[in-house]
Amino acid sequence: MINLFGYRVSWAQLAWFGHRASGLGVLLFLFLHIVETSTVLLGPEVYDLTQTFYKNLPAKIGEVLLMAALVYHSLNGLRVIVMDFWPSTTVYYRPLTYGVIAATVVAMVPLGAIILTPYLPWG
Amino acid sequence: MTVIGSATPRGAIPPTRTHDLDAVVVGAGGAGLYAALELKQELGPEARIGVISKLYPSRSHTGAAQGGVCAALGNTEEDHWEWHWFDTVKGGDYLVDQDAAEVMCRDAVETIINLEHLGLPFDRTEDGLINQRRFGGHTRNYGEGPVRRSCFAADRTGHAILQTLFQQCIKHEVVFFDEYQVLDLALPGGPAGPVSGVIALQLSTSELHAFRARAVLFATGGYGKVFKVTSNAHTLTGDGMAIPYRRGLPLEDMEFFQFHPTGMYKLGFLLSEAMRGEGGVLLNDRGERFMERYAPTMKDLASRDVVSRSIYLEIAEGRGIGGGDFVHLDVRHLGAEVLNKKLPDMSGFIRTYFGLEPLTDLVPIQPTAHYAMGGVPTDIDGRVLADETGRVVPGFYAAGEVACVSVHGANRLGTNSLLDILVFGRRAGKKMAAELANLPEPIVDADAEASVQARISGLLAGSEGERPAVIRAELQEVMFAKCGVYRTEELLTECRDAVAALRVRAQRLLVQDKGCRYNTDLGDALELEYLLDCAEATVASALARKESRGGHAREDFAERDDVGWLKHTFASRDPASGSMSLAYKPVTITKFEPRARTY
Amino acid sequence: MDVTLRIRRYNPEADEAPHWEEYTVSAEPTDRVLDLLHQVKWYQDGTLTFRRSCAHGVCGSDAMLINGRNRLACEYLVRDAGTTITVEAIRGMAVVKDLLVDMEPFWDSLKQTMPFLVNDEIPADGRERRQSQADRERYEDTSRCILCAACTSACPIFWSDQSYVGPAAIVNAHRFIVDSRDTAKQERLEIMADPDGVWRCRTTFNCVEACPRDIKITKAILEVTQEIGKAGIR
Amino acid sequence: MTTTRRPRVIYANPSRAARPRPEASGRERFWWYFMRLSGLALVFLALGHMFIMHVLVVLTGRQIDFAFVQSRWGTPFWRMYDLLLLLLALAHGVNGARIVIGDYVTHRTARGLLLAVLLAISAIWLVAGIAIIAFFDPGAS
Ligand SMILES: Cc1cc2nc3c(=O)[nH]c(=O)nc-3n(C[C@H](O)[C@H](O)[C@H](O)COP(=O)(O)OP(=O)(O)OC[C@H]3O[C@@H](n4cnc5c(N)ncnc54)[C@H](O)[C@@H]3O)c2cc1C
Ligand code: HEM
Ligand code: SF4
Ligand code: F3S
Ligand code: FES
Repeated sequence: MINLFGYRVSWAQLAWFGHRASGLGVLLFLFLHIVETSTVLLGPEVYDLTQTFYKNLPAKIGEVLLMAALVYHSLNGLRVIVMDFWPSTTVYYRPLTYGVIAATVVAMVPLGAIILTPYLPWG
Repeated sequence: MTVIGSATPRGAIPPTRTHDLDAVVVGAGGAGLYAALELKQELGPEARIGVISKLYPSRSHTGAAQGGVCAALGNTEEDHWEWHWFDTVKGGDYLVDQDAAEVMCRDAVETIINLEHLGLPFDRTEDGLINQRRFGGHTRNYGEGPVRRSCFAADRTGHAILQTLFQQCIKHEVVFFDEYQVLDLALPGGPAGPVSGVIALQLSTSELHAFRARAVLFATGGYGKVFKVTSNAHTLTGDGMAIPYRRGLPLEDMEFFQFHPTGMYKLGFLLSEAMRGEGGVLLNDRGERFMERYAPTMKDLASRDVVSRSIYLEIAEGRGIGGGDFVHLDVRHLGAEVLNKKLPDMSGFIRTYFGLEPLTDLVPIQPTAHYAMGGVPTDIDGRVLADETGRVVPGFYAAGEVACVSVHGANRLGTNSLLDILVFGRRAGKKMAAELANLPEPIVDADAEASVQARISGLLAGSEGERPAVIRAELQEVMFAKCGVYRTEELLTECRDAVAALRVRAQRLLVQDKGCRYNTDLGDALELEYLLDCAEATVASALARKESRGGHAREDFAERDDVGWLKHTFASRDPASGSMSLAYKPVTITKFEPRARTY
Repeated sequence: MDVTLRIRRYNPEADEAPHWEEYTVSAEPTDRVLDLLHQVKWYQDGTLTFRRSCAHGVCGSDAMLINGRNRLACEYLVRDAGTTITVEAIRGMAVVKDLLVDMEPFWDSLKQTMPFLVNDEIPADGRERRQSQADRERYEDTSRCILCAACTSACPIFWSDQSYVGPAAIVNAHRFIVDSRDTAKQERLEIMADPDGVWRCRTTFNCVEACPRDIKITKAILEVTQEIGKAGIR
Repeated sequence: MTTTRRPRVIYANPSRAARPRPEASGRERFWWYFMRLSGLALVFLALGHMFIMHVLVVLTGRQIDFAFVQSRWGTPFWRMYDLLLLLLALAHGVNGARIVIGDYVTHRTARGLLLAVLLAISAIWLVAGIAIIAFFDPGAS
């Protein structure tokens, strides 16, 4: 596999790094989300205005990324949990890792399509 | 050759540091660690017991042993330590000191049980007892048939022993001086003793340290690296034999070196006897199972010395593979089940290092230098003997492969070496503890310290000369070819002269690394000197012994000669004149009269 | 054939900083990387420094970062390594000289785990303690460790924070925790429950991929975690 | 080559007397289990939330606007759902961030400082989040 930072990166290591990055990313969004949702206390006008910021293609791409991050994080989190509570499953860490990555991709195809289609120039 | 590193050699060596300890153990293999543990247990937690080792303890070569360690536990079938005693004496071609072998075989049972108590992960029987298996040369009822006597932890018994003893030493707070190479003994009163410590080089800083103690144990392992093809580690350079030898103390039975028949071609790593035990056979270039000719009954499972000699003869007569210097081990017919389940490590070695598949390919093998039967002479309590009369050197002990008790005589039985290091390592520890109070207060050996300093400065100062590796390679080549499996007067004389010439050349060595940190280049040079000393003693002893016995096979004297040669060789060198002398000590025979050795 | 060795050299006595050096050696496909290092050391540059002893993967001396991964130099053949081979010291440990690192912290971590059997009771008949084959099997895998440090120095958590006790130490704690003869299980579990103990493993599996003995390290770590859970350490 | 630099002479205690014995930590054990259990809950809460808000909404042809929030937070069930999601996601995520900081920031004071900042920010956001859910008045327009 690729050789990053001078150490060959295995899929499992990549999976861990992805878990970490997606977790932090989602957390960051969570902070933003709370700020943005707080406008709901300021009445419909302000809130509806903030919501329009989300209704364009770049924002929707961000939304898909967020979705992907969360889907991946939760699937991989489930993999970690399974191994944690049934250590003998660690023997299958490679297929499990491939499975998580593949499942994320597969899940994101329809989900991405649903979110993006209305905003695509040709959509 | 150029000098790499700093332009100017380092001026002076940093000042000598002194450590006062109660007892010093040199070497952290099975023998050294068991002795240290025993010392701690006997003397209590207050005792200052230091283990000095040039390797981290867990790197010691004891960890490479595969097969097992024998003791007549009788866990799976009837067995008695007397039977084991007989097998040991017979296996050693009657050169075994029978009182020593008696002690070893009797103590074996208790020692193995003790190791279990210390935590050793032995394989178990259905009933939860220590499991045992068969091994070459171990028989029931004085030779009637094979017996299950070898206790084992899968195929890494040595590893389990080393780990367990290291762990217990940690538990008992033995002080470890890791990566310190001992360079000399403190013998302020001359070779007669008493020994009052050692002088060692701290590898990480190149500082010299003086360790003062009333008792010193050498447990530094073998010297297989004098031979080109060997199962031994790079670090087995006979330091512990050469150091007393340089001081004029004798080395016993150095001509007896065991060549294991199935070393991996060129690499020398061992392919365990178990491969043949499971049904593997040896084939020559014509595809003949040649062992049928040399040992009609036992065939491929004849004793190690016999099989090694047969392989050598095939090669000498041009029936090596492609006329070369190796033959084939055929294990193809054993099937995947046996190879992967019973011999996983061996199969792994073949796959990793040869890229061959043992199920479909023939495995190239050649005899490999494996084990030194000889060494520093000791009594049954590990006390080093100053000469053939049995006078001991006060305060000096030796145990393990470095020592010659002699329990292996002319040929060691499989699994008896691990037993030797355990039983005698432990006994030496006990004896040291018992004698400590009566040994004289250690005093400084300023001469020794100065001479070590001079030696190192000399090696570092030179800016031209030969690289140690060049001389070492020549030494290994000549020793393997001329003092190897088969020997003759002519070969040995040539070998002696070649070694002498190499010794002269080695007086001008080029050490390219002039630094202080982990100067392993300097280490190579020092170890080469030790190898040359061991080679000298080996060749001189072999040249003198005009008979064939066990590991010492002379083409020109093919028979064993009990009238003339039922005796131990003591080789020594006068430090002043540099001349070699040989003396002889009778073999102790208590129960088993020498008989012809047939299997 | 000729093989190019790229070795990361560093001698704090002489060099300001680590640097790469290239050596060309002739080699057979069946040569080990260790053989090539020896060729350089013995015949080209005597200052090259590394540890080694057994040369066949049983002593654990020569874990190195070769071609981007931790391996034993004596177990990696030119056949598999190719004709350009990069070699550097393992990560996360101070480089003392060239390929040789300071192992003391590694041994310290090991020693903290009480790596020895604790059981003062000896059977009344003076014989061995009994242990069923099934109980023996439980620590078979972890008792195979050769303390080479390839795992610990491959762990991304250890790279960034060396106070993590590391997979090797946990493997060796596991060997005793699941040994039916041991009587200090509770104490060991308490040690392993240290904030720098098992909790820090992020199941990265670099350790497993690096281990020359193919020990199921992550499984062992998680088994220790489970034992801590069962023992109810607070 | 350059001149020889004298190495710092290291007189390390060769006995390597062990560092102080590590101590059990119920705290880390708690957080280890918490990450796993909260993770399990979040699979339903967070993924469910994302699914409803970003997928179902589109599929049912609705919009996220004030009215939508009004109708949702009009039922105690969704309020409780979102409150639980907020609490768990924050705790889970912030503890995760704490672990990450612990891994990469090894300098003691720097680590302490960063963790304090993280905690402070998280506390403020936590209070804010609870306030939003608690004080939102679905009757207002
Ligand atoms: C591949 C192989 C397989 C074997 N299999 C078996 C088997 O199945 N059964 C069996 O009974 N025997 C077997 N043997 C033989 C047996 O393993 C050895 O004879 C035995 O382990 C030697 O132990 P030791 O304690 O004497 O020395 P070692 O374990 O060799 O230890 C030597 C110690 O001395 C230290 N040392 C050396 N020189 C110095 C110095 N100058 N200063 C400081 N320290 C120094 C080293 O660091 C090391 O710690 C086998 C041997 C080999 C090579
Ligand atoms: C959706 C379901 C989720 C599951 C199943 C889940 C599971 C997990 C698990 C098991 C871990 C521990 C990983 C480890 O110890 O290696 C973890 C870590 C983490 N999670 Fe989640 N999580 C989920 C949602 C979230 C959310 C919503 C956030 C953000 C707010 C988040 C942020 C994090 C962070 C930052 C870490 C630390 C990463 C690390 O230590 O490398 N997670 N998650
Ligand atoms: S677990 Fe494997 S990699 Fe780690 S120290 Fe032991 S043998 Fe080496
Ligand atoms: S690489 Fe490190 S994170 Fe865990 S699985 Fe191995 S210890
Ligand atoms: S030299 Fe012993 S493991 Fe490589």
